[in-house]
Amino acid sequence: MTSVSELDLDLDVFQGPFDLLLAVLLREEISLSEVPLGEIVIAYIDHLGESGELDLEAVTEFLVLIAALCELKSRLLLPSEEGIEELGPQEAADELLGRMLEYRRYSEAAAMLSERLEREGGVLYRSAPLPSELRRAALDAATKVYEPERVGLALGDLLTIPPPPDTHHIRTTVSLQRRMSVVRELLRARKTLDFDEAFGAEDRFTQAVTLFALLELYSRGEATWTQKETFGRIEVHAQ
Amino acid sequence: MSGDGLGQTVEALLFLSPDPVSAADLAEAIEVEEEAVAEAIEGLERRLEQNGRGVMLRRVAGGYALAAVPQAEGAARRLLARPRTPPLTQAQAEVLAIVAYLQPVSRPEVARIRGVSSDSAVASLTERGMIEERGRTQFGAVTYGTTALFEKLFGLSGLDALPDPAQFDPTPEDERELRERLLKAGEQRVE
Amino acid sequence: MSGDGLGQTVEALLFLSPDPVSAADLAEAIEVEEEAVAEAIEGLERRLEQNGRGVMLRRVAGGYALAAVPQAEGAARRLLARPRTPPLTQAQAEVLAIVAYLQPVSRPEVARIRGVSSDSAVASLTERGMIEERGRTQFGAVTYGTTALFEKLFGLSGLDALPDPAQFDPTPEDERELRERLLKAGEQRVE
Repeated sequence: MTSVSELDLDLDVFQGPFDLLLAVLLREEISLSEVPLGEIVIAYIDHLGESGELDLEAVTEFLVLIAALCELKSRLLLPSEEGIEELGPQEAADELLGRMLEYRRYSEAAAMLSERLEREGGVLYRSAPLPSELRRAALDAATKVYEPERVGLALGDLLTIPPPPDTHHIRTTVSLQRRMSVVRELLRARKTLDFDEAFGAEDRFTQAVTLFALLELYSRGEATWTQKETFGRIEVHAQ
Repeated sequence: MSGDGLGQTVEALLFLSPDPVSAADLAEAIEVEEEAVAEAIEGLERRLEQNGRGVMLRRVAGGYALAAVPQAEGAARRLLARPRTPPLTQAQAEVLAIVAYLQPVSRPEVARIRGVSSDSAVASLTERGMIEERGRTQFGAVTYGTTALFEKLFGLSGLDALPDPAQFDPTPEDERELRERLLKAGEQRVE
Repeated sequence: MSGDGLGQTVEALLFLSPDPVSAADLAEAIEVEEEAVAEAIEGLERRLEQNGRGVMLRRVAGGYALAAVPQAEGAARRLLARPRTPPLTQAQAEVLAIVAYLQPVSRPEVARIRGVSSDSAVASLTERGMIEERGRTQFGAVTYGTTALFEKLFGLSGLDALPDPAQFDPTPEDERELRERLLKAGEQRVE
């Protein structure tokens, strides 16, 4: 379980479940300004690590709650010009509730959109250049509307090597880029390869990263693969 | 131009145009009144349905467009090697919902509602052509709105065809339950 | 598949395809015999004529295609014979830059350089007539180049009038070939 109600806290000012902390805060038995929110986040991340599973809904609930606490706390610490507006427990609860309801509305709308895209995915429109006589007429009517610098700047963006992602907190032993290069190299030599034959001798982690490299190559349109049955041979094809 | 001839011309224009065309633009191009176009469109829609045709009329993105009938999808994907639009990730779907209903809306506002930073979902939705920059708030944050492609991909005749978001809100009972859950632990502590 | 259903699918495929399609390719995509397709095509041709439709069947080298009826030509010119020039999105500008500077360039290469599949940007630039198919690589991937319309819309007297890439180059001291450098940069662009 990764539910927030399962999260036990051991802070200087409070020991007990997160749910209870919320209620205690709402009843103003502890001042929010004394609660180290960062420690709660770290405790929750540890809690996630221990449970070994990720219930996205529960995690999101936690995030919404902690975000609301952050905002309330920042309001306490940074008084507005008119002075601090004291939130009573009832008002604070309402505010928290309002947040949760607002989030829930859009997460339901998100499900509706996903379902709709899936349904509409079967509707295909024509995508074709205009017939040649219309194209000729369009060419005659054309005048300069774009600045050539626009493509020049875009080229400059593409030539810029992006900074490597910040991964100092992860000890990487196998690099995704390097695995992509290895697969590319092999596919250049022969158009098709057998995953087990090519990578079966590698350790599990390398195999996993190689599989991830394949996904990346697929999303770039460079390679596809086929697997006829579960646990069957995986054949990788250059595109 | 006779009623039939008008329907024919409308169909030809919708066939040629890569984007949905509004009744006003059709009327201007054909040089007839908009009401006549509206009538011709209804006639066209009816005929396409009745005659078991391979194309159908769709009202999307503020205009009209022809689309292939869904039963041809499998064969069409084999012939044209066109992949299906990949599904939305959970994060993308949430951001898209917020942008669709609240546009123009800024990234910080999206993050406030979702409770997480949404930069990468915003970037992929932009790349996928579903949302685009609209302007800036008075504090300089970029605002976003949905595109015509969004309406086309989701089969919406316009933004007003989106369902009322209030229908996603919990029932008053559910709301009460949530509220009680928030205060419950505190009550226990009092005992 | 019933005779009628087959006619419907054939029509849908001809409607979707930007190029003429042979009976053999249709048969393979629909997974039926070629004779059945030939028969369905004849039926389709007859129905299109009889029902006063806006499209007609054309037999051209390479197979069959649908085309708009000639009587719609005047209206089609008024609606479509002017370039569509909405502002370019970043994705479109990048695809255009790659195609302009490297042409001919294949779709997988474009995706490799940008680090994401760029199908929708390629499709809209093709629809707008700024890029077009040029041929195929030895592995069968379609290659693209820019069109005369592209040069006119950017006010270029020719491709050699494109801005010098060195002007926009973040590392002008790098002397490797442009294509090679773009591909290298693209490989670092893991999403």
